[in-house]
Amino acid sequence: MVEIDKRWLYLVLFLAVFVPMLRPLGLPVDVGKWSSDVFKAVEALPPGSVVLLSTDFTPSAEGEVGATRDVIAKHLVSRGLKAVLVSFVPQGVRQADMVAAIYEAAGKRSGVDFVNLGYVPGGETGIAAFFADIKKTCPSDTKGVPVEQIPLLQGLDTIEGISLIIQFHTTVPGAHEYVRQLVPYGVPLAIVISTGAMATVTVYVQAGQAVGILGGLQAAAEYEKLTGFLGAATKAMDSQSMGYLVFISAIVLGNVFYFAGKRAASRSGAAGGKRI
Amino acid sequence: MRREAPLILSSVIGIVVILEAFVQVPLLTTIAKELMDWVVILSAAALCLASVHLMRTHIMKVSRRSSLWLYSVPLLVVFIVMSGAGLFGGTKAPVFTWLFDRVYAPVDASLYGMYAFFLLSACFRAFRAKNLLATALLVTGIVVMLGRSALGPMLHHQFPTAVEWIFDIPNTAANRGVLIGATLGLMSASFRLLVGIDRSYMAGE
Amino acid sequence: MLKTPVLPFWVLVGFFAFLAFFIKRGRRVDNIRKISGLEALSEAVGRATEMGRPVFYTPGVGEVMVGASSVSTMAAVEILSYVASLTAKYEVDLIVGVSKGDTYAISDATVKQAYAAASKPDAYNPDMVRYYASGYLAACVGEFQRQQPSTILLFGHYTGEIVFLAEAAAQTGAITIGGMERFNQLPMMVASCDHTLVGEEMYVAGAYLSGNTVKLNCVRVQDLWKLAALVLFVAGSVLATFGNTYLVKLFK
Amino acid sequence: MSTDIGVWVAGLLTLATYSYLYKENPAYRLAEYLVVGVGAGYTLALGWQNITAKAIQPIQQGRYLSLLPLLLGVLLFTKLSQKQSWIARYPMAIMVSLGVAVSVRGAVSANLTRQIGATMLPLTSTNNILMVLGTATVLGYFFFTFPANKALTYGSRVGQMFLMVAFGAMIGSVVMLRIAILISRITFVFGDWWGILK
Repeated sequence: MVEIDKRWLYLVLFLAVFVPMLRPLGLPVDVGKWSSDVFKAVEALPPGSVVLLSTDFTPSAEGEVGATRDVIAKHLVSRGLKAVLVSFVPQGVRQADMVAAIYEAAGKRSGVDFVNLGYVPGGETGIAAFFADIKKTCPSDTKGVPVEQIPLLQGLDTIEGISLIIQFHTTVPGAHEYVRQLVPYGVPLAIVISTGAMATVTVYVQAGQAVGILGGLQAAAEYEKLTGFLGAATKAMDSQSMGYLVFISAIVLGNVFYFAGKRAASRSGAAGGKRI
Repeated sequence: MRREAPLILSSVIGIVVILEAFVQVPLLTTIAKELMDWVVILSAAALCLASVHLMRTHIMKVSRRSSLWLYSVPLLVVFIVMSGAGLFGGTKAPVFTWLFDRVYAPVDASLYGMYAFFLLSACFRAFRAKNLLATALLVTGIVVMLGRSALGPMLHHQFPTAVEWIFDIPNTAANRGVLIGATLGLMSASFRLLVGIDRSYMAGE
Repeated sequence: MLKTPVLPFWVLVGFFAFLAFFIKRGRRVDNIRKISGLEALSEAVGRATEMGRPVFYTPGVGEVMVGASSVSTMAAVEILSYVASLTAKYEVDLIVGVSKGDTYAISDATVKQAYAAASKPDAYNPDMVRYYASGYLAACVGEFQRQQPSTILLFGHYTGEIVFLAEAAAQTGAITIGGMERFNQLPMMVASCDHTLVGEEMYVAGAYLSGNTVKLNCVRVQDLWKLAALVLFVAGSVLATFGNTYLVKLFK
Repeated sequence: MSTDIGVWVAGLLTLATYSYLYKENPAYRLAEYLVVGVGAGYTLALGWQNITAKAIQPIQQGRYLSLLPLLLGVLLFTKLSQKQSWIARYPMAIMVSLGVAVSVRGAVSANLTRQIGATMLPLTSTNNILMVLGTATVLGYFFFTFPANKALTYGSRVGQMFLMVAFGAMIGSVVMLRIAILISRITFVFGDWWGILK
């Protein structure tokens, strides 16, 4: 059997992952329906509309939905949309800060163009209270400014003043609680979620309770393509795709070598066959 | 007696803990709760024993200058510094966290990052269409890889659906079959361990 | 007095009663299906003897005292006992790599016992069972390269590291035999090892290797109950097809 | 490029670890021995915390029952002696029993009865039929003591097929995760440390 030194395989895999990080290849990203639905929902909003970003995710989900957070924030800024930031998970406040940073970097002002209302405890009950009366549930923003002095919140009493909700689901409370509590209000909801948990929320799109889903890094890359803000997700997708190609080529090559030199295969003959 | 007494004692303890899961008796719950604390203490004691063993082995290596003894020196140094800092300064001591973050964590994370290379090597060797079974492994492996990457949908839009199906049906079925068998095996082994049929760690005299 | 659901309790009691009955009756059990991984085990130790290279054994990363891994770790310890008796008999070097304190204590006692039982207590050496703590993976793969064992045996409870461990073992050219019960990591072992004991096979290993009638009777009971489980869920499915959900509710 | 010594130590150890991919060498060995030492010290410190919290503090507060497990723990150390090592059988037997008991009490319901119940599906769709058939044949593969017959042979053959499909699928599905982790490691070395990547 033809033996290749496995170290060549390692080198090829390393390069396949590393090179796209240096120089993104811009491999075509196939945009799914759910991602484009979210994109369209944002595009359809007239400038000046208020979007609620509920960053209910912990740092451990950063790799999966962090890129989505960034590209959505950039998209909102570019469309001139205002953002109310809130989190129902304690660690989510830091994520909201990162959205705020993107707004600030674009010269937007806290209190006028965006506001970070911080953490709201209480899980699903907290969500219900927030929907019913935003200002009562959050007496001040994270900078300590009382809600009465925040221009953005004037005229915004219940969740009905919000044009679109973008919720980052990774834990409890999350999308399920949102969907349940949103029933009386009918505000459109978009869900950002990790790939692994996607299957649990697809029913909401089918039932019309959510406008779309952005699942994992793949969706972030799709959104980056839609908006033109190419970033971390696009790069990572290139690396991922090239990595996959290496794996598949290795398997094909392994088989080619195997059939080319079948006779000499006796030693590692057990490999891949019936070995359980 | 040296064999039977510990066995009988431990069997009783085991049965109490098992019963507590199924029977509603307050006394049993109290005892079982107490025993659960024993788990923590005993496993910590075993850890101490293992650590003593570790130190003894490496001190021996250094004193006998046996092969690789030179590496045992840094091992002993970091072990003593780390456990000393942990014991006296608590787990928030700066030395403790520095060694953890700057020595342990990067090596651990790097090993974790190396899995990809070894998975590649395993795929290269194992995914060979030698017979029907191996071909089944190969084909599903490739289908899933394609379906989970951005490449699959480019080839055919049904790829992700096919992957979902493989996980929902054949994978779940196989998982269940293995699980039911393995659980019966586990129950049987537990019985043997509890009544002392399997006692390789203390058989003989 | 019983907590709901009560079914698991009666299943457990019934199963233990069956075991006790079959053990008491003590009939011989023949026709054991061949398990290639276990057949290969003594051969693999024999190979180590011929090559004069050590056997490396690891009972995994499981803890004896943690529920999720306890029994599979103890099953690995049973196999270790058999392997240690062989290495004692053939006077082959044995290295046992462990990562947890309690597993270390039990493994060490087991190896010591096995050497004593083989009348080679002097051949036992405390350095045989090595405690690597959380440096387990790094240390195991390091030892693979340095010691070049002729046989590497991986049994017990593993998590993600198995893909690295098993493949690094295979790359040394050693005969590798593995066994575990966790389904989601099993495939990596199957991909890399020469032989793999899947799920229940690992729990049967002790009986299979020892040929002990008592233990084989336990395997017999497992088989009967497996058959019962099979009949039950097929019956439940057929009933459900015709709208009768009695069994489905019972097993919920 | 970073000027933080901590990043340098971490970075050098990262490279030392990756050098294993080429071959086992002194740099890797040093990283290996260091990680064993630090890891053992770390777990020991945590273990000690547990002993303090679960035994020593309660005893100081007059809960003398906690002396019992502590004593058992101390008895474990008789293993180190030649003559008295039989005493260690008490703690060891108890350790095994406790672990096994905790293990088996949870397994019956979650992994046996509920799995059997979940497999009872109305045989009205191809998927349901495949599910029942798959579970049955895979289970059939694990019959050890029945005399060989045709049904068993063919059944377990089909079961093996299901197993292989499942194994292939799982191997395929971890590829993405493994690559993602590799990406984050490369980002650390070339981004945080060397500053080549942004």
